[in-house]
Amino acid sequence: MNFDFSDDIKAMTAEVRRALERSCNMAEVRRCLEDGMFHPGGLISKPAWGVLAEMGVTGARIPEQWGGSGLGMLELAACAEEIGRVCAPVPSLPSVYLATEALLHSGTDSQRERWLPQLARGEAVGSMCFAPIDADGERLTARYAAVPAGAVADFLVVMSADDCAVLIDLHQDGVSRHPLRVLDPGSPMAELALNAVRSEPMNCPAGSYQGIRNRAAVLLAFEQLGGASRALDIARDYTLQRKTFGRTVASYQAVKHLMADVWVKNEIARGHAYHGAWASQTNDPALPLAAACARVSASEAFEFAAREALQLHGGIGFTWEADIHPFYKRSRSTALSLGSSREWKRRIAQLLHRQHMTIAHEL
Amino acid sequence: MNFDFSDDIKAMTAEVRRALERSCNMAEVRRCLEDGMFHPGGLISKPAWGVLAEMGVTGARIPEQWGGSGLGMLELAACAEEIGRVCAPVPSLPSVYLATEALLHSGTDSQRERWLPQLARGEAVGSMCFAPIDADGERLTARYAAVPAGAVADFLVVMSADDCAVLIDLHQDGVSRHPLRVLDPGSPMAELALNAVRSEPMNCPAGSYQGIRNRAAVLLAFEQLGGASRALDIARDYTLQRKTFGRTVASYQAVKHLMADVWVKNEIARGHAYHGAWASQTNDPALPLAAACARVSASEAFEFAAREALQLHGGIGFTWEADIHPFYKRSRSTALSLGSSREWKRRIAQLLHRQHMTIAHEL
Amino acid sequence: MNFEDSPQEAQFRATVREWLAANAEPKRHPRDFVGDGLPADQRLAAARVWQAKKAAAGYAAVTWPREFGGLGGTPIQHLIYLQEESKWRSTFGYFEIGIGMCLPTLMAYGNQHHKDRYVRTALYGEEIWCQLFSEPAAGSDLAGIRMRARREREQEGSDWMVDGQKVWTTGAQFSDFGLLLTRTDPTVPKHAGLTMFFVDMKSAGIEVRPIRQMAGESEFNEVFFTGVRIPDEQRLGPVGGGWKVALTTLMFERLTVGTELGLLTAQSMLSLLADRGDLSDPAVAESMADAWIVDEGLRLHQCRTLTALSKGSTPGPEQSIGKLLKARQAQRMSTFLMDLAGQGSLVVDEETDSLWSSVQRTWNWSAALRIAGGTDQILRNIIAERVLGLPEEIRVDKGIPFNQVTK
Amino acid sequence: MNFEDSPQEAQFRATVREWLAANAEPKRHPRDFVGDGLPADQRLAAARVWQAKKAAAGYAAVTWPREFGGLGGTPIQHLIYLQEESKWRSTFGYFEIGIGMCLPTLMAYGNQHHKDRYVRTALYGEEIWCQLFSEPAAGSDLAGIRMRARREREQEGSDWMVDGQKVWTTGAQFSDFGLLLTRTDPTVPKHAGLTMFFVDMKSAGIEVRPIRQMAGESEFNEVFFTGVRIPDEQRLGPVGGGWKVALTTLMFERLTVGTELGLLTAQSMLSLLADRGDLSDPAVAESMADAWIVDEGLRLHQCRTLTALSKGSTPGPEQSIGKLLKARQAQRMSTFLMDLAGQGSLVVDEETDSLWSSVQRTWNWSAALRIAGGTDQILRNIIAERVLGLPEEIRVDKGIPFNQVTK
Repeated sequence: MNFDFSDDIKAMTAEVRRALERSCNMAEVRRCLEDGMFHPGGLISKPAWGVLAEMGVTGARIPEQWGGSGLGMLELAACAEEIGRVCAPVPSLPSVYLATEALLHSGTDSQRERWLPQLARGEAVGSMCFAPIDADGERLTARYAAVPAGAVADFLVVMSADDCAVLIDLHQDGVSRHPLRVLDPGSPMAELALNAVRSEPMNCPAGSYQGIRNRAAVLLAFEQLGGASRALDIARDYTLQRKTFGRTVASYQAVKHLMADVWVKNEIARGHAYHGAWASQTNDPALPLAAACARVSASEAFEFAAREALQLHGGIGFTWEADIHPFYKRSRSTALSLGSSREWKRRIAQLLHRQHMTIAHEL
Repeated sequence: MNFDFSDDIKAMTAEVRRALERSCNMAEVRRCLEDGMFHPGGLISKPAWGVLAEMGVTGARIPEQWGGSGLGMLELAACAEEIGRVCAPVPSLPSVYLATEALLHSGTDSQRERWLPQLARGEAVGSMCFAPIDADGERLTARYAAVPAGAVADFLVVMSADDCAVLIDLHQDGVSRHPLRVLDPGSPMAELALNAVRSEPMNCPAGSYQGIRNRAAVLLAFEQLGGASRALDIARDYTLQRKTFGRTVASYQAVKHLMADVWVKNEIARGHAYHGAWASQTNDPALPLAAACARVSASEAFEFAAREALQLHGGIGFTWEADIHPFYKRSRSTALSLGSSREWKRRIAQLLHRQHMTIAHEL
Repeated sequence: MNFEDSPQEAQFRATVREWLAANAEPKRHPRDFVGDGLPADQRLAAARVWQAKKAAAGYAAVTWPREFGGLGGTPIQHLIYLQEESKWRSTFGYFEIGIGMCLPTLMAYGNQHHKDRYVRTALYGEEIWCQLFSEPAAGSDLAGIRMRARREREQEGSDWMVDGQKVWTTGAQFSDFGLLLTRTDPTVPKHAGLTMFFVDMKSAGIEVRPIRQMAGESEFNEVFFTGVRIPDEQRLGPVGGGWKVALTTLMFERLTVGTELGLLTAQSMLSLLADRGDLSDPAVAESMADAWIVDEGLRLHQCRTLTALSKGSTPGPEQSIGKLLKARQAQRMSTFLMDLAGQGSLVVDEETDSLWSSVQRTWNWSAALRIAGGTDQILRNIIAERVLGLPEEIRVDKGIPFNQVTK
Repeated sequence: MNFEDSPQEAQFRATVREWLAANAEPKRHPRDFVGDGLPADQRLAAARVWQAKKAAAGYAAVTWPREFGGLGGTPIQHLIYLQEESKWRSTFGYFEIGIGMCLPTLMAYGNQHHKDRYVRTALYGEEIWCQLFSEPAAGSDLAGIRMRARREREQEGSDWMVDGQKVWTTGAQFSDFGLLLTRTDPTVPKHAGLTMFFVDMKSAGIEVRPIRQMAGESEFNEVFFTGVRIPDEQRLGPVGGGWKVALTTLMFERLTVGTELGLLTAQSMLSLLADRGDLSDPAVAESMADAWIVDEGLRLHQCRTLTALSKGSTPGPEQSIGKLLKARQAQRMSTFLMDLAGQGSLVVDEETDSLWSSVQRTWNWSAALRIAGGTDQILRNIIAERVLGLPEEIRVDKGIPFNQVTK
């Protein structure tokens, strides 16, 4: 039994944490959110993204031949937690966990050659949509209502549930982008209208659609977990220094028990996230169920932690100057990426039912 | 706006409460539960049932010509709350709220003549099943798995969803009763096997099935509300006298907030119960929705109140000598009578949807 | 048991309806107020016109005695007026605090001159009042305020010099006067060292700064006091007696029943779900039922409260139930609906009157509403202590001079 | 990251498996224990035989030093033994408390004679021990016990006379000895006046009475002491030093990881729902997922704990999470399944090994389990204070002589 990250991974993530804390403190996060509120779509925290590129996180999974660090899922997962901890306004989900993974698993040689080195250096940003593909030869006309990082992405992967995928270079005629105002300006989206643009087919093995969603769900779960632990830390620190009626707020039992409940949910989510990382890394048959459990428990833990951490701040909690509201917003936007908890819960029930029937059948 | 019981009703229920508290204290309730555990089926608290007959509660809705008190739904509802408060082990639901109401609304003259005077005096006990009726002429062969008060009932009304009903005298050949061990011995049930027994058709107007269920749901909601308030009272009294770490248990914030939450749920349930009583009394078109809301909110309030009141007792709470476990059991058995909250919630959604469509159509 | 007006209530309602039909403009949509669409200053001017009209007819303060320009009416009559008014274009956010809380306090503790000078102008909307109580370090623990008022000279009747900061002040930016709670003696236990004043908001040394909320908008202010001079004549109640005056104000706050919180209702949720065709999903149906039970349950609870009111009782702590449930329910409902609709529901709906924009506003605002006007935790304390009679929280600062309580 | 045994663990597991295959009987159903179906006394006798076999092989106390009959093993090895043993007929409810908690305390605080006399007989199941700590007025607040021990004569070494009542004593009815926490000095603050003894359960003046639980069964006892004489030789630790000894015992309690609570699992829930064909209902599906996430989440949390253990850390308060979640989850699941099945699920399923009887047992037992071994509230306090480092509850009895604390 060795159900923990290795000391090497821990050392690596400790460095990522230090670098992110330096480059992306809450003032930087608020600055990005403010910017995103008034100039929707364009946002990216350059210092944070720079650190991630420099430390090999954007290219974590990219083999060294294309300039990446050639690391495993465990390493990337551990880094994702750090991204979530600082609530970094960076396109990690669309670009690193989705588009890059799609290229790695389903890209043609020339597609990889073209994009992976830039992705590794953090110079290119990718995005991804899960949608049916209705291409006319190599020309695609389509409208995607809310594409993550859609205003800044350099290319887009579109993948359909029947495991077809195309790649679209977004720097071409026929692409028009409409940045959107969103509830979490730290996770910007844009509407993309594609008018007879050139789309390049990808090599998509069977199971790609669900496989990439499962792995991205696990990585996003680590971001959420990072956000959830940080929200708890912020609430703990605040209530320990804030006084009311002559006592620290943290000394009230209702406050203590609320934080205990947050901690419990976070612990449960952590177990599932680790399990998901292990299953992704080893490509274990447990992956679909593990990923779904990781996704649901992390979404719920993050939303609970952020919501109640905000509550524990009292009035200051809903002001712009507080450090907690970016987490409240991020908890909502991450919960709705890749499909909501409801959908993943139903998937869990289906997978369990199938598992049960298989076992019952074997008996 | 006069959304409260009248002073007359309040005075009447105060008397019923005093009489029930005298005749049916928790020692009597525990005695009945113990008896019911070892001699399943036969239980009834004679003193409590006697008081209810004497004070006109068993015959509340029966017109004076048949020896009843000819009161309205509001009066009976208010008394039901008192029955719930003392957790009385009496067949109020099957006999008073169901069988008696069925006779009043759908009985033939001779059926009424025969049973209503005995019901008013508390000398007869009725029960009721909601099931399809598959009678061969006047002869019925059927098996009912879990009939409330089935071991002591004198007659049974069976009503089907398409508004057919028959009455069966249970003192005849072909009736066999198998008393059941149940989780709440205060609400005993029996399996009834009927072998070609004589069944008398009733005069069932359209809408009877849902109408009688709605009214019974409201009355049962009042019982549940009584149980919920009493459970809170018991928890409050206990935690106010019990000390731990040198302080009364009730002074801990977690304990206070839990009781506040119980109170809030009880208040919400009370509003719905009153609404249901008003709609039953006035036969208002709001009845179906009001009854469903009363049923669901009262079931949830009672289960929450009983469960957490038990919890607030600490170790003593799960001993036989504590006053709280009969409420925990009753909260479960009442929640499962007349269909569970799940079913009623779906009904609420259906009714709301219909209402919405009607309004949308009218606009 | 019934939901109808009593004969007297029905008569009052008829009179109100008649007056509104003759004087008010029809509402074009649920959030349509007087001056809708105009710039802020013109909107305020239009609001003052409507307020003056109401005042002339006695409806600006139904429950006030006639001598102060009210109707000497009951809380129920006040509510009937509000119910009827809500069907017409009216105003929101300018006069409630002054007329609901500040002026009643002035009437209770002010002298004849105060009453003559300030009541009528406020009633007619000519002057607006705000309430300056909360401070950064004193939210739930209001008696912990620090804003310092010192006599300019050590003698009776001397002016006071005030320094410090207030926060969460609604309407400070357009208010003429403010009801101000200060600390005049930090050497006695916290409740004993407070004194109440009212202050001219245009006094030198007062600076109003909007507070930016998490969704970017500003509905509240911080108000900074630097050497603000207040004549002793503007003191309400005795020196050191400010807590009792504040309690009066807060008691009047409780009387402002039926305030609309502007959140998503179960009825709107029903519209959205029905339009989406989602109610056939049992999980959605159950959530819909849960939401309905809370909303409708609060309405019925309100009916019980009104019944008690009309029988002469005063609103008690039982009212805490409303905000406690409503705010959490709003947070749950808005989250649920966004879950159903998926990622697209993160895109801000620019149409401010749509159901979806109300979902989004509710998601942001419910987080604040669980705090503003008493946190969930404080409300549970109130219910536990004042309704259920459970012991108060242990107060470690009890009886200790304010300046000696551990900071 | 992996879930496999380390090479050393794998080797130990193989040895254990071999021994069990040679010595144990196969299990016929999940709740099949040694002596199943026999009368209580024969069942106990059979349990003693199995215990002696285990003891002879060193498996009765894997973590004990070899000199005391253990294997000098690690907590992980102990757990591996338990995992493997659970696949065979074994015993439950007789020896855990003695070997897990009482004897380790005796080894820590007893003298050489004690160790020689009591350890081996307990290990081999010849003598059974129980723990006499809780009292009616001292549950969560264990240091508030009142059982009074007085020296018979005012001199060193004199016998002690003990009067009072203990409660929740598992196994008292068949125990030979009990570890007994008493109050020897009520004039000092509560933690300072306690002294630990062990007592012969057959002493004159001890009466064991079963406690009837709410579902009618009796799994615990009250134990009454009336003038029970205990030789000073049976004192463990100094007079007035009982709290420290008790903390040692409780620390060992925490080491008894992985105890099976016998409640409904999410796996059983899945079987029931699949059999009923209910999983196509989305509301049911979501509840199934919720239950699975908690159960599986606890298993994974346990895996993280074991990882930490195998790296040499000691089990901390983080373990509180298990019972806190499990008990509430059990209450929710059993209620949910009964709701689904309807009124018929109230009829007691007489087949004690069926899934439905486990639902019903769980519904009753979960209410107790949210209390026994630390209430939900105490566990949250522990997490808040010892894991998150939040302030302790205000202790109004701190430093006050026990007999002066407000009763």
